[in-house]
Amino acid sequence: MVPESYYTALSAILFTIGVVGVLVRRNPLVIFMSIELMLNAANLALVAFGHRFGAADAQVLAFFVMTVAAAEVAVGLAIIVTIFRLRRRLSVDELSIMRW
Amino acid sequence: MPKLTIDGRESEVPEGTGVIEAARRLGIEVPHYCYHPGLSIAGQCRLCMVEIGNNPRPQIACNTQVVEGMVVRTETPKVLETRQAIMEFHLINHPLDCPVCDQAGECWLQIYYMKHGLYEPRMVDEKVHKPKAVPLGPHVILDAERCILCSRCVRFCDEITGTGELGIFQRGDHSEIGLFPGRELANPYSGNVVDICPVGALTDRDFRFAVRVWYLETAKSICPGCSRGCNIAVHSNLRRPHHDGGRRVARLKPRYHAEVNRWWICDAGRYGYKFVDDPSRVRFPTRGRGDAAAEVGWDEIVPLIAGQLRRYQPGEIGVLASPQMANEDLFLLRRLVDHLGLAHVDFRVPPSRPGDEDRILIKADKNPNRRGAELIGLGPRDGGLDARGMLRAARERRIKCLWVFHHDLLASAWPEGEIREALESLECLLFQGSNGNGVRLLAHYVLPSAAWVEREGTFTNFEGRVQRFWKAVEPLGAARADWEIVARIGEALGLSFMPDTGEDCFKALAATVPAFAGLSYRELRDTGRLVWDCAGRGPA
Amino acid sequence: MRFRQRFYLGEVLIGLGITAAHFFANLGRHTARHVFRSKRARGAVTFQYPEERRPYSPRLRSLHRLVRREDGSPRCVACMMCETVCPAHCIYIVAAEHPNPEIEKYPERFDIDLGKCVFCGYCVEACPEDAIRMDTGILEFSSYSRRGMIYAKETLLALEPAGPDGNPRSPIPIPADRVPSP
Amino acid sequence: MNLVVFFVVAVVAVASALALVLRRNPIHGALFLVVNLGCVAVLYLLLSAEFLALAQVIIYAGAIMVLFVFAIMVLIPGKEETGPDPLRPQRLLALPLGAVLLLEIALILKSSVFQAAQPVAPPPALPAGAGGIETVGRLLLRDYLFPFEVTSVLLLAALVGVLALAKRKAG
Amino acid sequence: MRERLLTGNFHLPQSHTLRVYRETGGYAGLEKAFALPPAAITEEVKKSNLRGLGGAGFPTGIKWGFIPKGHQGPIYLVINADEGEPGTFKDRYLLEKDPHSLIEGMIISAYAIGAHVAFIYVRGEYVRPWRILRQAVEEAYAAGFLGRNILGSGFDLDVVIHRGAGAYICGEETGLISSLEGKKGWPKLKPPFPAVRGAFGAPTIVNNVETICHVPHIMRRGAEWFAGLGTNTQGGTRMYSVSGHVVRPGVYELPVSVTLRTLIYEHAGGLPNGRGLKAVVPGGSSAAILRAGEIDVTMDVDGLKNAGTMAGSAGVIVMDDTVSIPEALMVVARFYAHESCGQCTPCRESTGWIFKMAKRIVEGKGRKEDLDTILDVARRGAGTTICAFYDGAVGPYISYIEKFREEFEALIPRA
Amino acid sequence: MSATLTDLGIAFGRVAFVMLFVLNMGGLLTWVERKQSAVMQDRIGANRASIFGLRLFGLFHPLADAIKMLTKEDFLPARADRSLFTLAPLVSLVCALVAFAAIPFGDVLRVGAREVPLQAVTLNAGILYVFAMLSLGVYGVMMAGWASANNYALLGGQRAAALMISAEVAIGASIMGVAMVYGSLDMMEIIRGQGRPLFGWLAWIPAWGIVTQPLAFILFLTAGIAATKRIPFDLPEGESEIIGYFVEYSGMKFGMFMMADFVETVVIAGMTTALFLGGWQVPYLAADGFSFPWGATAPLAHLTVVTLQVLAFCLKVSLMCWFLMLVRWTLPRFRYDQAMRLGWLGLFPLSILNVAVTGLVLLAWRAP
Repeated sequence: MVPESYYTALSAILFTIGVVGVLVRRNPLVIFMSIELMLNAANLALVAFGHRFGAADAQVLAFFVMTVAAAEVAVGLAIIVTIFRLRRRLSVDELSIMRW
Repeated sequence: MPKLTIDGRESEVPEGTGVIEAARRLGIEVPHYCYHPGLSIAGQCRLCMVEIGNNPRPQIACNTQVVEGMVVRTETPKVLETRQAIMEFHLINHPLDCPVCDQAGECWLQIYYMKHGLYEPRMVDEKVHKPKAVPLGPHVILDAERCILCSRCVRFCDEITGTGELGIFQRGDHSEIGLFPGRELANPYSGNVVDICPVGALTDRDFRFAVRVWYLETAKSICPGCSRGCNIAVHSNLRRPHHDGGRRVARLKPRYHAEVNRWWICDAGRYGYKFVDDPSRVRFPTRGRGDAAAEVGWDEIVPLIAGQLRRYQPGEIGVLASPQMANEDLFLLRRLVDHLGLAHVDFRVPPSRPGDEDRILIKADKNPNRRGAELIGLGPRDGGLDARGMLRAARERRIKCLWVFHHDLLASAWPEGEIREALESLECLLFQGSNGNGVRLLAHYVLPSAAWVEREGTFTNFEGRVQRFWKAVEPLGAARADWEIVARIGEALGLSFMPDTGEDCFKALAATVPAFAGLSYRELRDTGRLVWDCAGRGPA
Repeated sequence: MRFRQRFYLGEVLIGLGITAAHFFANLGRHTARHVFRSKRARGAVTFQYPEERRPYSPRLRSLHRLVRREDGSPRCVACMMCETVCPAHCIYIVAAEHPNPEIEKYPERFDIDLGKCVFCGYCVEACPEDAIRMDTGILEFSSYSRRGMIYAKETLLALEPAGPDGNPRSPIPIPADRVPSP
Repeated sequence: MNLVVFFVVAVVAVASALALVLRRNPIHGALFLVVNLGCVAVLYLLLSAEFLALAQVIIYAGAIMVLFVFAIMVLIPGKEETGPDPLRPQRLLALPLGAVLLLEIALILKSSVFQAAQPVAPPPALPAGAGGIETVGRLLLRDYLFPFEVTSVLLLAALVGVLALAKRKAG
Repeated sequence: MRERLLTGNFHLPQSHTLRVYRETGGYAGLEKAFALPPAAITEEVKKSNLRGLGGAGFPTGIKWGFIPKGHQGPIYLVINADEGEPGTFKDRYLLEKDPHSLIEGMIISAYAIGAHVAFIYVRGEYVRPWRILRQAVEEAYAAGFLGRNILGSGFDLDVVIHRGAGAYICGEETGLISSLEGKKGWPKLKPPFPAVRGAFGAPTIVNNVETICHVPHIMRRGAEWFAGLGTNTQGGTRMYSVSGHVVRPGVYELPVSVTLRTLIYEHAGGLPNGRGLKAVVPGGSSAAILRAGEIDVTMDVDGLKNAGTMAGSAGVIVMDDTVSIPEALMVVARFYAHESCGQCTPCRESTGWIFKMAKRIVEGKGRKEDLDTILDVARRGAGTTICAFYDGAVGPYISYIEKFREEFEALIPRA
Repeated sequence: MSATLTDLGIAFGRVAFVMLFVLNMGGLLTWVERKQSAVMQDRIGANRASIFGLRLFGLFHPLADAIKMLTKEDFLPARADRSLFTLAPLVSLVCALVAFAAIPFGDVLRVGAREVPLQAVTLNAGILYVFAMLSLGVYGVMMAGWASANNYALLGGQRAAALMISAEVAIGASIMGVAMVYGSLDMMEIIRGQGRPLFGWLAWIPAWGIVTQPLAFILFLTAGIAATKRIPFDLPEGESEIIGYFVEYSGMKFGMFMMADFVETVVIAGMTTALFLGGWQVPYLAADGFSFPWGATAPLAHLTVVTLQVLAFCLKVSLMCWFLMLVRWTLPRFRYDQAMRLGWLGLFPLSILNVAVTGLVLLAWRAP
């Protein structure tokens, strides 16, 4: 058996990498993917805790997270593509266009 | 100045003008074979028939002089029918060998046949056979079967050169062009009979079978063979490089200039282009003398030469320009010479044998641009040495670096041994030229110049006429126009003036040298401009 | 489109039915032919190419040949009509003076780069001397190199026209780079 | 056995996550993220959450990331990160920040999970097939029915939003 | 008694000598002429309706009038004795039998136009006439009729006899001039006409031997008398050379108003052996042929012109019914093909071509389109050349075929 | 210890059978593709490759192809992404191969005391597994499209992504109906469920998926063909227009893409068989032998029954393959927009409708 703490540790590492990715990168697509990575890490921790306490609810929660992620990605990508169409460039700095 | 109407268009021409010439001035082409504006009127081909006034029969336009109020019609049904009939007669005994005929493609028989022919040949009988492939002289071959007996060649030899080698022999349909017994078509203008022959009867032995004419490209140019500066067209073969043994320039043809050469060119000039594709061409810059010579790139040799020119005192450097160079080259060279403060500059080197000269075109001075060199001022500066003096000084090792353009000094009028000694004594001998010669073999650095057909530029002929020549082919190897080479070296030596094109050079020349003032390539057009009045010895 | 056809499925099924019917019918014919040795059943219209040949049209344009004079020299007069008309620029002729002034010139070199040739037949049409023909019936020529696809005058002169059955009478010329090394 | 699998998978997961952040090429990043997601799916399997593992693959890898890759292919971003970066100092600040964050989490975990968790007796293992679809399904459609339906509304909203964004250009 | 101006002395022995000529009144016209100013002589000749008898039939006086008035420098008179037209041999008789009448005519003519040098261009084949003429000229020089100050009139005239080399085209006036100048006998472009710029660049009058021989008679007996001998448009008599299938071929001097039928049946004695007449060529080979039924025409320039042919050199060639017209055409075509000078393209090329076609037809290898081709070629070429040679050739080409087409067609094998 | 070894051996055997079956079918399909199309089109088809003069109706052509592909130049475009370029065909092929693992090819085989399910991997969400693996295959295609540095390839990759998403939605939704009817996501269970007879007077008909879920069958088959990227859904290739994602591939790398196509065909055929055609079921064959609806029985040994079942499965898969091939060589291709419209406006709503109707029917069925 693998101790659940290992999973939480791994989750922490992945989450941190995700955070750094969001901060460091300029490409909105990559930033987006880093966010996915963070969500994923959170899911992992969730499932690990669920396993630890023998509750399947965690999985349901994780499933909801996935669903939300899917919705978020769809909208996010649509925005990025739209901005790219407008600006012909791809950088988070361009996102300032979204201010009104 | 009689007024006349041709095809409904009014025109006024000088007294004594033929109808055919009057029509030509209006841009109306009356088909003809025997008529040539430079020759007397023969009226033999009978093709130039036009309707004149109320005359019931068409008249030949070449022999009819215009009179006041004349009404000429060149395209009436009657005229067209007559032309068609005459074309049929012309072709009755003309062999159907256009495919093997060198004239095909520039043959007036073909052209007019396509315009005015009957297209339904009715002649089924054996044609008259006459001699074929008869050499008339060193440059011309006759195919009597193809001859339409327009007699232009006969008249040319009678009237232009006055040599009268050719005649028409036999009678009726057995008539043929031929040499008078014991004669040979070897006058210095014999090639012109090929040009004026409207069909393939007279062909050029030099050009025969080399390239089909429809593969040729044409560029306007000036003959570099002597100081007459005959206007020519350079015909180059770029599309079928496997033809003509890889020669790019296929032939030269004269180009009409009313005041310089009219329709003609001498044989020396006509066949004088061979050096362009000659194995002796300098293709790449080299450094090192004799066996040590090694090819190098321009980027490598230019700083080396600049270094050499910097190394010596101005008094130790001599420059020997060439009247073979274009005005642009000479001007840029003068700029560089002035920039470096050199005094020993000259361009005059006497040839070993004086050139021949006649009253028609040929001039004794075999350089195309001596007048240009004089006007631009490439003679010795104050206290500077002339060419001979430079070589003497070289022998005495007072001049250590000599830059020779084109000249083959060893083949000049001066004693060869003395010159060789002088050249061998130099510490640095630069040779710049299109073809190798004795000087090249002794040179420490060799710079390949583009031949005149490989670049554009201007020459100033003996009477002071500046005439433009255009580029016909790409330079061979790494060769560049002389001015370009001088410009690159000048750039390395800090010369500020940097032209991009020959036209830039000429602009600067026009702005600097008074004789050329106000000139530009646009201004020169095809016919050039007189800048020096020879009689008055001053600007025209 | 009719209403029924808008439901693609029905049409699809009909189509599948047709092809399936073909499949089974042909399968039966093949079986009859191969298993029951029936001569008549033929499940395919295929010609088994190298063994079976479709007869060539008499107008077939095949490998070029140069027609010879009686003395064996080329009939070609090096007029360059074919070289000029060739849309693929695959003919290379160099002319030279013929000793007989009636003939004027002959091809010192006459190469056809079959790697470029498009077999349009314009050269044959253009030839005023009927000196080039595309009637050898040879179609299967090949080479391992581009150079090998250039057929020289001598090779082209040696070729014979196809026989009355349309089959080549000359062996297929083997380019130099395909000659087996000894 | 499972431990070995865990470590191998964990290392791959961390490596691919790092690669995602460090690789310039977004396509590579996306593919590494797919690898990472696959690893996490394997970890779910180890945690006997079979349904979630498959859902992870189907939804994340099969749909979301395909969408990502598709978007990248459409946009073909190439040089956007090679030019001068006006915010470079700020971005470099992320590294120490990340380190601090990692440290913080590590400390928290150390204090809470590792300390407290250790003595806790192993919980009653999930009933057989707990990670299975039945369990999850029952939870989803009974206990969490409302959130489940809300999710579908959320998805619908996202769908409409995306269509609105995409459609505008066509007009 | 019919007037025989030119041939009147032919029957006298030694008629070619100065002695006989003077005895019959020769050189009398000359004295009369010298008494008149030159312009008056030209007027007289104009009034006489004398027309050129070499072939073209151009009024002689008018031709003389073309000499530019007040011209400085030499003017030449050239006598065309290059009698090459097939079927014509009248000048030969004149040269052989009465050369002095030519010389007298020349002196008067030269005086009239102001020429001091006159050339006689004698056909190369005429060796005997040439000898006799030379002798006559020497006699005239000796008698002071030629040379300096003729008969004390102060008029100088030198005569040069030039022998041709046997080219038919040198009978054409400009061709003759070219030949005289030492060049190839090629006709020259007109304009300028010889009367303005002729031999050696000088104004030149070229006249036929017979024409010039008439001049002394006009001088002697007056223009009115001379004009009265002929028709309204042509004065005097004419020498008709009759050859072919007649009983008495020869030269007959008759008024131009004589009809062809009279000439053949009365003077020449009709056809021998009772054969039927098939065709007549009335004016040398260049004239269009006439069928047997067309011979009731007067033999003057205009009469024959109206009959669709021409008086030409008045050489009448009679053909009986044994003659094959296609063969005759072939022979004529060969003559023209052989004699074409080769200068103008239509003539040079088509005479040879037409001969080849005619020959093929005669050999039975004709094609049915050949006849129309010949007609078309002849018509298209007519009038496009420098000289009248081709127009002369076109006459027989067209008339032979048009008038005897069925004979030609009979020779052409049916396809 | 020995038990573990035996287990391992059995597991290996299961996997090996599946691998051999799939790979051989895939290889054979290259031959079938040529021959079947030829027979359909009145041709002969490939028949030249021979061994010692033996031609066997061109059966050696797949072998010859393999040799050819292995010996051909392995070309790498100058600006290609080297690693992705190499990885892409592998991903494609492996995903396709692995997908088959969850498809059972027979019932439980009893060897001594052991019960061996005839299935490479036993998963209680087997359908989802196959589904997941199929969807991963598209990465290979997209990677290839991207890595080739070729616009046509990129276009092919993009089309593949779009097509895959639209196809997968339909596949997933149509499977749901089946899962609802048989109440499981486990393939084995679903197949067993199909062994039961229908109700009432229709009891002589086995309750195969094609009977209970006819609409789902059509939808699944259509979407499945789309998932194989073959005609009529060959937009990623579009050999008449863009050549597609593998335009830059040569040699065995190209061969792997081709193989992946055929393996996917086998997988779809296997899934169709398992979900709609009763899997390994033989009508009226129970675990102990045949028992016909009219009462007759023919008891059979366990091994015979299992063998019959496996053979039945193989036969059904082969027939499906034949059918898919028939479709591929009959129908014209869809244009990109047509395929998208079909997927999103045709298949997807219909499958949702199918789920709804199935649910209602099931509710109505079970309510009383």
